[in-house]
Amino acid sequence: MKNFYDVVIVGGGIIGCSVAFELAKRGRKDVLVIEREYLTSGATGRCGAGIRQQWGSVLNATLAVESTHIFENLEEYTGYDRSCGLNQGGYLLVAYTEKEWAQFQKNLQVQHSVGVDSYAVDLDGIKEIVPHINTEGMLGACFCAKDGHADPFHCTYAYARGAQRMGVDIETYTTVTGFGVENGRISAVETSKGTVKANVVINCTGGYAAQMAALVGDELPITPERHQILITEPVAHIMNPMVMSLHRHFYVQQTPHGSVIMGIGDPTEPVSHNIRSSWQYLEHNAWLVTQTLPAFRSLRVVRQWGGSYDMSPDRNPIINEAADARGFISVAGFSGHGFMVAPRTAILLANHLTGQEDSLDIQRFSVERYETGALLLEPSVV
Amino acid sequence: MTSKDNEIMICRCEDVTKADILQCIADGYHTLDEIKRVTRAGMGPCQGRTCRQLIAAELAKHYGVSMEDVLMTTFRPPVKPISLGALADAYETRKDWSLE
Amino acid sequence: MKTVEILVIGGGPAGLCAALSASALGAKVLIAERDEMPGGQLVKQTHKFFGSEKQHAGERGIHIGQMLLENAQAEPNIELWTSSCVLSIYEDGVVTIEHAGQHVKVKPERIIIATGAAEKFLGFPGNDLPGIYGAGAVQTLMNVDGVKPAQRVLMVGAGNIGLIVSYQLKQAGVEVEAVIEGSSKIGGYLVHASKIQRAGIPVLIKHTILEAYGDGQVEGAVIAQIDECWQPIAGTERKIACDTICLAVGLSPLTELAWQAGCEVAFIRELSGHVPIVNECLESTVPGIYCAGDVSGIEEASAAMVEGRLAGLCAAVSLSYGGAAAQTLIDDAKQELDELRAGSMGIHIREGLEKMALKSGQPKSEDDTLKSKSFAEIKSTLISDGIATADDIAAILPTPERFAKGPIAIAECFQEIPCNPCVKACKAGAITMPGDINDVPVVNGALCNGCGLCISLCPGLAIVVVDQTYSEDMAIVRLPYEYVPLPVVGTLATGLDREGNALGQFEVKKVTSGGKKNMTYTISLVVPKALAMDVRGVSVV
Amino acid sequence: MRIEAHPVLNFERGEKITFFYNDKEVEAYPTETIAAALHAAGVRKLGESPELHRPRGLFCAIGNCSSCFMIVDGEPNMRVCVMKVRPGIRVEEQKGKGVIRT
Repeated sequence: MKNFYDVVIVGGGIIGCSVAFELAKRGRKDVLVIEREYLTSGATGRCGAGIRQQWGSVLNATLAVESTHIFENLEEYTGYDRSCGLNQGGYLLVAYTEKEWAQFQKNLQVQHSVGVDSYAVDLDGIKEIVPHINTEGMLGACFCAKDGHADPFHCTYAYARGAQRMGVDIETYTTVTGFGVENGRISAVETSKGTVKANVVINCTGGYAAQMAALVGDELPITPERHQILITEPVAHIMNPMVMSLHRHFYVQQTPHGSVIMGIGDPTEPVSHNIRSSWQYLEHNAWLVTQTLPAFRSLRVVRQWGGSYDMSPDRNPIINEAADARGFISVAGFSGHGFMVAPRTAILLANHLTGQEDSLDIQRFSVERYETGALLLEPSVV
Repeated sequence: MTSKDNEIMICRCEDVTKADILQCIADGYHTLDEIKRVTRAGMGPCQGRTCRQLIAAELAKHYGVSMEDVLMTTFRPPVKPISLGALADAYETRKDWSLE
Repeated sequence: MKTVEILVIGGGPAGLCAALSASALGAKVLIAERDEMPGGQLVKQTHKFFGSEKQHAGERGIHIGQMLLENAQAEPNIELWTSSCVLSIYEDGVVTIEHAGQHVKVKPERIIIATGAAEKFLGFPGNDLPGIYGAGAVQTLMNVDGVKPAQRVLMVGAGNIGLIVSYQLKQAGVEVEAVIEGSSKIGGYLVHASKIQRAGIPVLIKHTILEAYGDGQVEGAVIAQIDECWQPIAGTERKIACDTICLAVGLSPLTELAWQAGCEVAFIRELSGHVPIVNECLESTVPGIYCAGDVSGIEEASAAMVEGRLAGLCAAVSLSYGGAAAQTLIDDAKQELDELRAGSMGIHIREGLEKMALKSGQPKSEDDTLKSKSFAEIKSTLISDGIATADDIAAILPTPERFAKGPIAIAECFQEIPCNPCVKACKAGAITMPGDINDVPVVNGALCNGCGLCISLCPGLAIVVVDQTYSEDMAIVRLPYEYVPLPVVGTLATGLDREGNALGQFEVKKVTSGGKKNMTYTISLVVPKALAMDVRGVSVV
Repeated sequence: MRIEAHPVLNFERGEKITFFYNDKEVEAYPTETIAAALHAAGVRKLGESPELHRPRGLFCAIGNCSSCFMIVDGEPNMRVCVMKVRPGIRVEEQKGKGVIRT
């Protein structure tokens, strides 16, 4: 680790590593990634590993579509010699209420406007896609065959190894304790392995982003929220798509490895950094999913864990440069879907930092939107 | 790396051989957590009980440190796999309607 | 949700003893045992236990297991759930158990983790072939299910488990090709090594397994000698035809629940792996959670029972049961543990516990008597193969005058191990140990009348009686015997030396049973006087 | 092969029962686990490993590892080393990942 870098990225998840890669690819190679533990030790390595284009806001749908194109050949794109585990089995978003069903129709319009080939299916259509599903109480569903699953570990390491090959340094098991700011500009990062001078610091620490930003006086409306998740033992393939219900707050998907991952959202979950597991969650998730997929009753849970969603008020990412510390840019607030939009977000930020054009307007992701009210409302977050 | 390393099984649950582990270390992964996520060693039904010691020993040997210094992964619940059906039935008996 | 004062996780030796000592002080205890049959390791330990009679030394593990279980079942303060596996300890103190097929929640005030340990796995080519087992699996097949586990076995590891399971295989009529051990000396008790050498099972130190081979299952193994850095020496490779390979290369504590509960866990080599850090009262770094038995450091089952008792007492006292009397019980248990660990075999345990004490912030300096104690260093090759040399024997050989007076007991027990049933067995007080139970037994020729009671009571089967006065040129050797079939009085049986070599066919003079529970027979063989100090085994097969 | 005579143990095995292994009838005793009964019948290979389909048999015998996974009465991933045998149950080799009934 040198004592000066052009860019220091704090956070070794999918965002940090993809930004490092995209910067190096654009010639800004003097980059250091600092990770508190090991790469993917944060939310990236704890997420449900789904990739989805069926969003309700144009911005998210755009980020997701273009990210999926990158996921489709990430190995080649980064020169990674292992598989990134992409499996496009589709997402089946089931609707249980009229209100939800109506929202889905609106979402389809948004999605079609950005080239997502998603479509509505009736109960028979649902049965065709997942024959053993219990459609009781369902009104219909939306499906997109290009949605699916990717391996968060391998995708992150693909970006990290790619970045390292272009000269990026990565320091794991290194904690950031503070920042240096000189006349309104970020100047240094204080770490457990010494101080590093920097022109630009990118804060992609997920649930801890607000805390990090506060160290340079930047107020970010990002709050950590525990989401719990479990995985079962592997079995032979019996379900292609991710099945998700926003109304009943659950998602469930069989991975290429054969194990089934599932999780639920808990509206009563308090804001906190606690990501420990609970038995209440385990029973509730099992009950919810087996109501809809009774065949899964015989599946055994092998492991449960928790992770933090970095929630933003409108459930959309925040890309914000600190007013009192120019060059300190936070990239967080993905509200649980950071993994699936990371590839395109990284390109957006890298273009911004290397003065290149980008079809998306990065300013729309800043915190001003909360004052101006031009919110980027995202209705479909589980 | 001897020729027989791909015949030495380290993780019986996920079929991860010593050759896979050594390749991982050679690629620059240097903790059990990283090796687990790249090779799935330790993610199977026995949750690493059988393989974590062997992988830790390989890491200790490779980096010339003692086993005391090898950072171990923690164990997550449950200790033994349990069916979703049993969990769902338990929820049914104490159903907490507040979430409905 | 069920609440309980003390939840004991694991119904093995440590768990049962913890429940018994805590309930005796009045605490309400729930034991959760994942197997159908409580007793943990005890249910398959058919050999006699070491230690002192406070730890039921001289009794067989299976009987100790039954006795502890009966006591627990008779104790009203103890509720015992079998086939109930504890799945998790959660942040809110709730423990989930798979009991009767259901996901049951229990809220205990105290938890005693007594989950024991499991066999370590070993990396060598072909190590996942069917036919390769942890030694415990073979013991289960043999001693619990009554199934003959193999025809021909290669045992990997000469610690107590490797030696004892080899002996038990022989008892079950299975051929053991060899016991191989990587280090330069035998890890287990030498008396166990002597037992299997006498039965013709070679113990090969500085050997390792290079690979296992076979089409779909084990057909053989390749072993080789290794140098000090454990590297195979070219040219010493040897094929061993066998259908089973037993791994007895050490145990790893089963610490998953301690990790889950947030207890500090650290690697301590002397305690053979990652163990939860506990203080003197066996309380972990998470208040209210205790760890006892192999889970917090691999030792013999006798130590596990005393640790269980100690943890049970401390947990009950922390719930204000027991009062002043409990403190003496706690001190007794601590004293018993120190005694069990005071011998040469306990050195590495004491070093491990010193590290544990440092990590738990209670550095305890070992009392100097123990530190300064010198141990009878075994210089001869006995330490590497379990076969007493002429010099070893000479050191304990009775004088010709004593031999002339009549039968005398000879204790070929040269190692300082925590064990004293022979002292208690001798009605004439002829067997003594100067210091504590770790000392080597000394037979006082003047007091010993050669009655032979000690032969069938020695857990290591290390005592024989030699009567040089039987006749002009013949002597009687009385040997312990635990095989089938029994030799028949009046017929001939093969006399074996300490390496299992046949020394000839000798008349079976007498066959006496040690008693229904003891189950060790004493066989009297008529042998030429010159062989009286060589015949140490008998076989009829 | 069962142990007939033993110097220390005597095995009260109870009434002989039969169950099915790969549709062949196998004799056993109710006190035995499925793994032990198969072992006594000379069956060492219980299945194949999930990814590389290497032959797998009994290993730890205390329900810790996944080496003895078999299909019992149609349900996969059953640890037969800690499951008692019952009359008439159908036990099959599990070659790789188990198939659950939908």
